[in-house]
Amino acid sequence: MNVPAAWYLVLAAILFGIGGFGFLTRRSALIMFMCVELMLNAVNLTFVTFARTLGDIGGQATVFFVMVVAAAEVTVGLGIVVAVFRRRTSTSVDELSELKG
Amino acid sequence: MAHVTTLLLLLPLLGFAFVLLNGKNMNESQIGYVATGVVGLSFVASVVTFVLLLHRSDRQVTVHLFNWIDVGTLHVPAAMLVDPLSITMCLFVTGISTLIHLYSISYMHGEKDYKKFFLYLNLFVFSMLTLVLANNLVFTFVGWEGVGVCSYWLVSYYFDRDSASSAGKKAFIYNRVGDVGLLLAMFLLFSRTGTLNYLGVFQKAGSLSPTVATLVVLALLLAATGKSAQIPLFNWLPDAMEGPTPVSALIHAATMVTAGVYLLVRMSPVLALSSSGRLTIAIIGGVTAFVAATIATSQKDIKKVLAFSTVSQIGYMVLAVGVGAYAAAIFLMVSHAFFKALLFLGSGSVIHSLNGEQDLRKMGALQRFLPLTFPTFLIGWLTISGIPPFAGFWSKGDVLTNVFAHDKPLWVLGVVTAILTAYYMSRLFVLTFRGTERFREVTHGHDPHESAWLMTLPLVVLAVLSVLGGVLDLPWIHHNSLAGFLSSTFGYVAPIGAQSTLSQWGLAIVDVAAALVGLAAAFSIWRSRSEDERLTPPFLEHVWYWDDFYDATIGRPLERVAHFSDTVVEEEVIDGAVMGIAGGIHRSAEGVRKIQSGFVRHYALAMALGIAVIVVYLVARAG
Amino acid sequence: MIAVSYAWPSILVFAAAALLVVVGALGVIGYKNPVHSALSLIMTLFGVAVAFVAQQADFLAAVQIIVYAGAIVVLFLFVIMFLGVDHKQHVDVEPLIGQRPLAAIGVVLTVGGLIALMAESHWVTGVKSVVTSGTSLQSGTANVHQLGTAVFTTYLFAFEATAALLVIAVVGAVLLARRERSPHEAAASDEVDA
Amino acid sequence: MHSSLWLSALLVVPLLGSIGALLARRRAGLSYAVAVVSASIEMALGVVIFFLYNSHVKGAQTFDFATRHVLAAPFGLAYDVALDGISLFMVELTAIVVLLALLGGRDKRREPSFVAWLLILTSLTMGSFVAHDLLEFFVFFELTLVPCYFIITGWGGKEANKAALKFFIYTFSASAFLLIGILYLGFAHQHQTQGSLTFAYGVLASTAMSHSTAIWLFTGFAIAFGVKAPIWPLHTWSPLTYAEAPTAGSIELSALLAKLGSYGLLRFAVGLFPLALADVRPVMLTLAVIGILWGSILACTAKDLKRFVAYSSLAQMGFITLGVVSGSKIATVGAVLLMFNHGVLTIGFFLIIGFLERRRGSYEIVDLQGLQRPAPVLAGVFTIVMLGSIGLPGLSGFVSEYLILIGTFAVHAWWGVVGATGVLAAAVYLLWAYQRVFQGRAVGANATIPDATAKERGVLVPVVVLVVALGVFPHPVLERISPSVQQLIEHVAPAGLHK
Repeated sequence: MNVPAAWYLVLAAILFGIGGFGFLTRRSALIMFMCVELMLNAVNLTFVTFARTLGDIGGQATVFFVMVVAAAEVTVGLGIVVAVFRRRTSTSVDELSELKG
Repeated sequence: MAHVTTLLLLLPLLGFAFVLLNGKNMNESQIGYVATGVVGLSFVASVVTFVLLLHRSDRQVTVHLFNWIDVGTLHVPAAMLVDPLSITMCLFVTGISTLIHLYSISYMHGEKDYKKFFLYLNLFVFSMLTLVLANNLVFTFVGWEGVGVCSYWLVSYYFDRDSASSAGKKAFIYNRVGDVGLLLAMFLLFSRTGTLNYLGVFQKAGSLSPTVATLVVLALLLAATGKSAQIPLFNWLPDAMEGPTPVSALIHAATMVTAGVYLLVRMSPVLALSSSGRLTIAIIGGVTAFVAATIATSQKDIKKVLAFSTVSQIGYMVLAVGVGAYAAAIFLMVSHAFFKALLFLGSGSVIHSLNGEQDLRKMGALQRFLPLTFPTFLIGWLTISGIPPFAGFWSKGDVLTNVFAHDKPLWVLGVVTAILTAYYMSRLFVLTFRGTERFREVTHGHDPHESAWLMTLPLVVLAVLSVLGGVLDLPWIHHNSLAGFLSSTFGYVAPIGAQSTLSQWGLAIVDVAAALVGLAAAFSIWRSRSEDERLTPPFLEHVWYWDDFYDATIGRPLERVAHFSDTVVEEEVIDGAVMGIAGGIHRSAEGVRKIQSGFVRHYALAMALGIAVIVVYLVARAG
Repeated sequence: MIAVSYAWPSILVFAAAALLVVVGALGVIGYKNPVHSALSLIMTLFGVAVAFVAQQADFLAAVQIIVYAGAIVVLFLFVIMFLGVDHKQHVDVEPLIGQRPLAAIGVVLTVGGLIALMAESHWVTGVKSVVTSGTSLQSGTANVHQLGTAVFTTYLFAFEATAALLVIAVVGAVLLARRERSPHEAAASDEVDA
Repeated sequence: MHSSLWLSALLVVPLLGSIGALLARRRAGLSYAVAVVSASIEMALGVVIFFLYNSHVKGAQTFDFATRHVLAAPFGLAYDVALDGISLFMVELTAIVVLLALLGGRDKRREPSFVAWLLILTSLTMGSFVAHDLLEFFVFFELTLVPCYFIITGWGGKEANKAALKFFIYTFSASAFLLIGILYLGFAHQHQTQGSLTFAYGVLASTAMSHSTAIWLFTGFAIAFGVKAPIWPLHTWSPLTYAEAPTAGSIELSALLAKLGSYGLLRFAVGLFPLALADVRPVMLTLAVIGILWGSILACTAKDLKRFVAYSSLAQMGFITLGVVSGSKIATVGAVLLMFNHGVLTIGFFLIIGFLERRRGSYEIVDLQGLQRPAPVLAGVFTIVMLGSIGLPGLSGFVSEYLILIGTFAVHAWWGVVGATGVLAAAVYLLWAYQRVFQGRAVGANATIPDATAKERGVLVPVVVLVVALGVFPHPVLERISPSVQQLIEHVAPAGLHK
């Protein structure tokens, strides 16, 4: 018998929290991206866990799509980081405040 | 009969339309004769109508033209009521209009807007006839306003003169104040009786409560004070003398200004219901007669004297209406039309001969230069002063006798006014025709010359009428005269039989004595001088400072209100409120803007905290 | 509750996965050097892959290693090196006042709340979670077969959409990262071409 | 019942005209010709409809030319047109306004788009007046703002952008109340009948609602229409906008679009919420008489002729509002008549102001003096229009104002009394303006201005004819308006107020 689903869910929650905290506190756009990846992984983990407990392959299929989207997101995101860096020679998001009201 | 009456009404309008559409191809005299001709024909039609009416036993014919306004319970036809009152008015209106049109052909010769003058004049006659012939108040109002607007045009005829355009405006606006009164009277009558037809209103007048009747009478009085230049709205009339003299004679002496009196007389069955209303009318009339007479003693402009004299004489008419002597009022109205038109036209002749000079101080000794104007003016002067046997003696005597029977204090006021009347008219006469020559400066040394026959002919005709006008209503033939003819029109006639022949003789002697006192005083004072500060005090010369009073109490405060409304209320308060709302949104947006710090992580934090709040809410709900 | 005995191996597997995941995640946010963070990320991703395997998601575990660890993290490292930001960053100073405490509060509340909800078995909606009795998922190639069937039948439309998304992302990335040539340079290169 | 195609033609002809004008933009003057032709066709249609209109279609129902096509049932969207005696004269006014605005307010700058916007505006206004469905009405009503905005900004004066923005935001935000009210009514009706969503006018009139709800809805409608009309104190956009708009724009705004407000007030606010009106009537009547006096006072302080007409319009709209909310049949008929008459009079005013502006390059009152001598025809027409506005019997304004006042007096005497003083005030400000502009001695540039050209006279003739004809013989108009007002009023005041 496998460990209860709740354990994995708690683990996913903690992972999500760490990722979120990192996203809020780190200034480097690169690190923030990594934190987003952490959060995505946390969500993926819950999907897989629910797929197991509910016996539904749909959860896993969703994870599959999340991964594709994450890959696309990183590709574009890093492209943006590179483009911004060219102009600013910095990856700190705090310096990007053109949209200040 | 219907056709003749329709013709009587429409002829002046046809003349107006003809000259308006065809005027380009007509020369001056053609225009003048066409305009005069249609009015003359209208007079003929009036005479025919009059004769036809005499042969009818009911003495009352309604001629329906077309349905004008027809909504719900409000039916206002364009229809005429031919009865003794309206046909009397028609006769003297068209008659005098014809004479004055004739006079104008020569008087207005060479004016820039010659055509326009006759257009307005024809339109005026049409409006005046509408006023007197209408069978309901609304159609009367058409004429009432029509004469007002024609008066406006004709007073501001010399519109490039500021004084003329202002006078025209003043005349119209003062009239308009009165019009509000007429409107309110109509509204009240319609809401209480459901009709505005004269005969319908008279039928249902009995159902009016005394309060409503008094309100209606007061509203009608307001209308009359506006149109007939009575206190408190009398001071437009002297300014209206800015118009050409024939206009002053026709509109501002003989016809239009008596419309208020006509209206009151026409509504006599309603007047009968309110004794307090009638008393107010009598007091207004008496006081106006007196006040205007005092002012007339101190005017320096020949036309202004005549203008105030007109106000004063109409005051007599209103006084007569107030005491219920409607026939006397109409009698005075008709005879006044004769002699006042005569005086105005005569003064026009004088002014014409002096190259437009109107100042009494620059006249004098014109007697021998104006061989026709002088005798006719002399007749006019004696008539208005109340010397027997001229028409003025009989008509004014009729009024005063009636007043004596009802109200002694007002009678005293009337007699004092009669003295003043004789005084100021004699002053005018002396300063113009007697005394020393003071006009040489104006005529550049030339002798003044008499006017053309077109101008003197009307003078002669009017002089004859002034002499003979008294026969219309001599005291001892009341039944077969004007009063008898009119009696079927009035719902209420004041009992006059109380006067014995003896007291009538007594009153007549008092009248003559009053006239002679005024005459003698004027001759002794003014024979030897042309001006005297003590006798023409500024208070009287400036019309009791009446205009200044209105200016200070109404004009300037309103101006300030308008200015305040514009700059403060409109711009600051109302628009300020609207713009304030817009500004408030703008400012709060400025505040909200600060939240947009530009730091991505702030936005992320906001999101995170939002999520936390949602989760905590869910926990709380689940727990 | 542990009285219901779970298989020790599965507990061990979970413990290992959890350790990898948490330590790796802490590393990602803790290291000052982005390169170290990226390497820590790989550790977390491995941990998640382990958790996948333990829950009958064999195919996803493989993809996790290949795509995430193999491609994405490499991309990260590539960018770090390319931009030359592989030096230590200041993490001890926080210019935005109150950002860290507030972030901590928000995160703790969220995570705590989620766990509390789960403990009550009132998952996200606050309503007791529904337990369906679906067929249990298989491991190994059977799992790949199941997933493949789902993706190419039930989720075909989504699959096609992600394909389009990937193409767009690639084009977008190329466009973004391309260095804008100045007209001057463009003229020069045209000459060379000629 | 006549075919609804007549009404559809009214909507389509100007649209085709505007397309044609845009297609013909390359040949100078051609697009103008196209526009004039389509406006003339529109006018001809209007005349035909005037004579076709039958006020006794079936029973007491006075709507003719009716048809209803549901376009999108789930949203309650429908094409539903009908014409009664009230909207008939709004339609006539629209046709007259566009033709005279085109002829008298020609603006040769970027002419194709100018005439295209004018024609589009005409089509939308026609749509608003013949719409027999609230949602449809709202769509047309709101869309009129777009051409107005572009006409003002594109061809207006120095501060045109500011004016257009103020006008747009003012009216647009007020319309939000209207939309909410309409949606509420529609959904409430659907809820009550458990039927499909509909906004048909006749159907929604039977929606049951609580008294307070009715008052809220009435207030919302009144605000939306009150801005457009404008009713005091929602008028402050109008002086600026009228002054800055081009001649044709001022004519459209004051002669036509203002009537959308008063027409909406009568048809929708009064027609749908009669019980609410009974409660708020004192407030509405008071606002109306304040508007009359306020407009009159401010007209005296106006420094240019366009602002002057704006304020005098405020006073006239006060009269209209007075009649519309009075609940008296006579006054309401008068109000509908005044909507038409005021439209015609305002065309006259703005045409002459436009002509003067063309000659003197200014419409400031201080720049103009003594024009009666050099330009007697312009002065004469101005006089007629002015006297019509003052309410001189025999000219059109009198009949309508008189009906309004006498009707109002019969049911609400004191407001009638105050309203009557407005008649006096009109004389004060109009004569004052006339004196300053046309009387006195003309010097300098004023002394040599040319009088109206033959073409300008041609444009002014219809105005004069209408002003005189409707004053002397208003019967054909009154007999068409009366039954429809009767119909509306019976619904409003079953308690026997229709005096």
